[in-house]
Amino acid sequence: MKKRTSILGGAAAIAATFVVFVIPFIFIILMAFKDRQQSALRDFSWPTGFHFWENVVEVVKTRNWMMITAFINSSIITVVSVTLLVIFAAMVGYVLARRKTRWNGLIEFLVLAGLMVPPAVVPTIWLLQGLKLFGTLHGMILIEVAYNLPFSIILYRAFVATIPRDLDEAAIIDGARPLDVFFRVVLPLLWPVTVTNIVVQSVGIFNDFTNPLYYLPGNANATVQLTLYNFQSQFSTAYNLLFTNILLITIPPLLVFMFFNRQIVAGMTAGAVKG
Amino acid sequence: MSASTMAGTPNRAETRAIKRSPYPGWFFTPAAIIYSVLFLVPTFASLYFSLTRWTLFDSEFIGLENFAQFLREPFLIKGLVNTVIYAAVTSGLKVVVGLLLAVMLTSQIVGRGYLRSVIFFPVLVSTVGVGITFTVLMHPTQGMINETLALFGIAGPGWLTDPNLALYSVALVDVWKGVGLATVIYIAGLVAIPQDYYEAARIDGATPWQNFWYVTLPLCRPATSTVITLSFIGGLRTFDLIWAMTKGGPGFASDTIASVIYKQYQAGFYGLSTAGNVVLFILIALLVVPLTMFLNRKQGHE
Amino acid sequence: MAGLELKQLRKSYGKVEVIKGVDLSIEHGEFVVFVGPSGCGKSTLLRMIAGLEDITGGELVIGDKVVNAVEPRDRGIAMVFQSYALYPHMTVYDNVGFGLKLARTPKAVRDQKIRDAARILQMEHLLDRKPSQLSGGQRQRVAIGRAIVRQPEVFLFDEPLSNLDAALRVDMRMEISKLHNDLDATMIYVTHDQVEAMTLADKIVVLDGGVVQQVGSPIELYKHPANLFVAGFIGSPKMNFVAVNADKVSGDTVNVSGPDVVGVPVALPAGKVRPGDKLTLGVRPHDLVVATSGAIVGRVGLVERLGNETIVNLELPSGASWLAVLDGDQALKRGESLALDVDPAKALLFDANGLAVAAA
Amino acid sequence: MTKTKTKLIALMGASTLGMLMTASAVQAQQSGYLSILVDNGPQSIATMEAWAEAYKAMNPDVTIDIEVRPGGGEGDNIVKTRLATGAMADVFSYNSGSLFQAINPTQNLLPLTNEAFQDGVQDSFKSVVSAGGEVYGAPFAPAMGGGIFYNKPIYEELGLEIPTTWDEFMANNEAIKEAGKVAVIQTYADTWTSQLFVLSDFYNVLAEEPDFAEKFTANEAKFAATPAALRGFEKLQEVAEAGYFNADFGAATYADGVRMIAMGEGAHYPMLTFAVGAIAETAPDYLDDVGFFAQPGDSAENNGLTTWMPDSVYVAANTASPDLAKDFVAFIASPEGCDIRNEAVGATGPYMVAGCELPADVPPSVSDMLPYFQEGGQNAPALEFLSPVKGPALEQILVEVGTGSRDAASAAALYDEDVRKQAQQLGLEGW
Repeated sequence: MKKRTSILGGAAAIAATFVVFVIPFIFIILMAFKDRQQSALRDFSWPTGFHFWENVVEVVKTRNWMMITAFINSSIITVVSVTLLVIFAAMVGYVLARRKTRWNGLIEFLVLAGLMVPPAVVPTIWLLQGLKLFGTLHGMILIEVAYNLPFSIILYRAFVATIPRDLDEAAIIDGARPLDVFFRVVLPLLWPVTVTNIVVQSVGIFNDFTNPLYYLPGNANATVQLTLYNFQSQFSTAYNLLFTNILLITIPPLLVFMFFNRQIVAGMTAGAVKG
Repeated sequence: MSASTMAGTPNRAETRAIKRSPYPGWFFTPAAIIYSVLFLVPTFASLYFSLTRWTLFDSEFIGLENFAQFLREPFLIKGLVNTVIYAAVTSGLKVVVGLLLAVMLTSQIVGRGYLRSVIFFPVLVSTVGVGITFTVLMHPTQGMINETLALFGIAGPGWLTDPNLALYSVALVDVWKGVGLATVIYIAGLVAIPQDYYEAARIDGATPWQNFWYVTLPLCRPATSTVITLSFIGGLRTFDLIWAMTKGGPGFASDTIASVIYKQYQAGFYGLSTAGNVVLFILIALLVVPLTMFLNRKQGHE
Repeated sequence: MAGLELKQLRKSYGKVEVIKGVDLSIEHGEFVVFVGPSGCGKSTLLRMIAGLEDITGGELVIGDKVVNAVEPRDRGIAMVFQSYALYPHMTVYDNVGFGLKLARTPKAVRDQKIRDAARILQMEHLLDRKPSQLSGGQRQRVAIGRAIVRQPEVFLFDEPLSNLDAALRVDMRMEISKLHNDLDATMIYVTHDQVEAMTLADKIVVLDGGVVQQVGSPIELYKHPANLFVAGFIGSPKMNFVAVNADKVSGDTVNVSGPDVVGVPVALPAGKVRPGDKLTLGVRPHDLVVATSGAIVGRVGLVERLGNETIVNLELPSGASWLAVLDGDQALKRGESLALDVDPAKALLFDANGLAVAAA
Repeated sequence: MTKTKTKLIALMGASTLGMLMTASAVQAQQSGYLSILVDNGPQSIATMEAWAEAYKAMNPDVTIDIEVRPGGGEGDNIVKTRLATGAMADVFSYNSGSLFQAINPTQNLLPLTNEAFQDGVQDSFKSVVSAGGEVYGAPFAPAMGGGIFYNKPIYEELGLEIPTTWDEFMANNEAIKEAGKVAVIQTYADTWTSQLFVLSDFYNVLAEEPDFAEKFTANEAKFAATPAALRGFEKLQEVAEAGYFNADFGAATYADGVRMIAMGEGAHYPMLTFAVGAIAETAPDYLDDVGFFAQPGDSAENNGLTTWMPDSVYVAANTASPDLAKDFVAFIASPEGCDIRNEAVGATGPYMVAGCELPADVPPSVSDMLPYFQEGGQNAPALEFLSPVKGPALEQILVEVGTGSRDAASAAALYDEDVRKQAQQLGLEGW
């Protein structure tokens, strides 16, 4: 009997989530298969002809294959900045959790402030200019690191607290220098929360729209979210291409998700929840 | 022979330990440099610029006039109220829906893997993409939502075009997109609850409802406070989705502080916009700091 | 070869002083046990020796070198933690070899040393496992193996057996003892369990409140505790205490009486106490014998009959409660009255400051 | 001054033309690299790409990189930011008139006053891309009018006449509504489209208050306090209250509006004439079904068109290759450039460059507009070309009027407040 209720409940849940969560995605996919005339109607209908491949080709070819450049740029920005974020945030979270000094209060305040204070765009651009980083991938990467550090630090600090200090000390006795302790003992043990960080931050950075818009002008520097602008203009809208574009740029996060799906919860377990 | 107690000559030659800490402060440096240069410095610079009339090309010091002007903005009060409503509605719904989904997903329900994936997936999709999609779906006459409602003889509202509804529609989409993260946080919180408590409760004859109310709810409070804090701050700062869906409209009906700030920025009122940033920061601090203190104190009491 | 010298060692956290000037010298090859209740500072002292805690004041000498400012890795020590502190992401092999790897020991040498250590501890079959796949005793062995492989001058053990069940604890105790004999190394061992201390130690250091209460061999401590604290801490079951006055001093015997005892004779050299002195009488439960009309009379409470001996809970007239361990099986009934006698040579007296009124 | 009479077709002497041609013939072939920033309207991109291709064909050693920016307010931001940080492309397109004044042209742009091609550019255009006595731009597109597109088949079906007064317009609307059709299309998903009733009414404002622009700039005239200026707001309110709008006016987009007017899903669509290009692109078969008339005023005698100067192309002051950039701009502003544009996106209105011809078969919506520009036609520039003051919130305020949540009078008052803020920002006298 219990079994039956669980099956019934499951079926109901599957049906409900299908309507709420899956249908919008099916809609995106259907739109991506339509031609321009049909897509302009924006209805949930079967495509009259399958134009998906044409749409993809058109989207990819637009503006001198900008989509390809954008994918390369976005990948570089995402991979490099997430790598830096993971290492730097873990280092801060580690020392912050382990070493109690009178600076801790200030550091924690700054971290929290970073979570809350909206960034000041124009002064930042000036600064990047002065550092010769404006409009470069390097600059963009550093910006993403700076803006996302607080969240990562908070996750890491909470997780480090769950790793027994004995392990650090055992390593110290074993002759480990601080960098050895961190890279060989602590960082590997932070893997679950690192996965959480990788998933949340890479998705956030890959999907970041506003920051590249400001800090990364120039065709050669386009990112995937900016490609949406090619099709969503003020004057005319090609919905089939727009949705093809949305579909294409959703693929990388989907891959990340499939890759780390099982491990996402584990990282949250000790990380975010004990925060 | 006899036992010695506290014998020996005191050796006053104190050797200063100059041993280095195993947790060196320089671990902070890479993060600190990036964060200070690219975040703190511009933020402090913006404090100055908020006191100027700034055309980007040159700035003129005008004292607090920007703040006076910003607070005179005809729609600022509405924007303030909207911001708080939006943050409260989204974080509240994420807590309730996220917890319910998490309870469901940690129970012995069929299709758990599917459900978990499907609920989490929207978190990964670009906000702008989601905004565009739902703007289309929520179209008052041709949108799929209202067309479906029409099949049942219900005249759907103008989700994004009715000034009284637009803000809530966007908030719903925000929940749709963000509830997956809340659910995952809750799942993590729930699996961390030792089974002993449930067993003890079962022996005490607790109903499933009592189980939820007296065991699950109190014991996943850390998860709750994480969800609330993250989504509340996110809600106060929210911009992408509102901008992608309504641009603060119709008229000014779904303006939040962030969108008001952005419009000032767009119009070229950089000093004014920067002053708005400062106002937003103050609002966040005023709401979030007491909120976190409240959540943490409650935690301490357990 | 390394002995240790602790000279007025101090440790404070802010204003709170937790180690209040410890002087101690440890010979090479000695097995020293720090014992005391929790919070007495024994672990802190051990961690100061390890280099995990900074030394606030005084000097620590290992071998012939002051090591206050020396990094732990250069102190020639190895440590076994209460939690074992095995690296969960490494196999047993890597756990044991981690220190060697950090020291850039050549691979072949490293492999040899790891396998030697594994053989000594009979855990060669475990080398490929992860710590999570090991039982408590096996983890303990790995932790010890990790220490052995470093070939330290000094082994430090921080309550290494407290996470094991009773039977395993006895086994491991013997193994550690055997290891000490085989390795000929100095070992410092922290425990709150005085049985471990008694069985393992060449020398016991009793600590309380950050102060060394007494240093000595196990039997010395048992027979001649320096003060009330040591007397109460060493020996199981605990020593019985009762407040008394000196009645009559005659030669090398003092008669003491109190609310619960009448005219108990205690062997004591002349001149140590005078009549009327307020003292505390201490008698170990094993040193009480049944008498027809003894110095101590009380009502029988709980009786534990173990066959070879009988443990009796005795309620004295003042309400205080004593334990007596009587030879053989004694069929005592709850509530009946029981009289006990004390062997004058085994009774101890403590003065008003709690210090032993020494017998010799 | 009330009306700027502009003459469409070349009165220009043959000498000017000849000079232009020789100039480009004599000039040596260009070489180098040119970056271009253009807004992301499909016609803008298509035109710019066509120009670049043609130019590269003539100068094989030139490489051109076209970069796209968003339009609207976001685009304004990008342009300002990139100018301020010296990261602007060599050549870029941007608005003329008040928005041009806001990008600090004297500091950020390269003067083009003495370039030979300027001889062929109409003075009325030069005046809206000039600052501090220098001319900075060249026309990017033809001139535009702001008025009302109408669907011809509906007019024929119902036997309606082109209205010359507001009352006639409203009567037409009533008839259309009674016939069960949508009388007026509004598309508030793209909020900027809400402004047309007010902005296109400016010819009528000037007809009654010839010095409104000057007084407005000097903080002496207000929308709320000037009945003629308030009329635009009232007209929108009247149309809204009469229920003439399409059902989905709140969610419809500009693209929807273009489709609806072309396909007869609505009878009137107030819009700028550049929409002709969009109609040609999305519904080419229906191009001939769309006509155009100026927004009627209250008197039939004085019926004229509010005109918009086209966007302009500018050269950034810090360009690395000023000569190449100028040469390319000259190419855009040549009759050849116009021909390439006609080829690429079709004709949408009268050119601002001497020697530029419209093809013979212009769509009716364009031919309906031309008389206003010709000799004897009546037109007046939009307010944004006569005054640097333009409040940023007009579109939202008008959406409120259109959705019935605000009345015309309070909307005008609110807009005056919005304007004050912007004027202060510009540091104008008297605010």
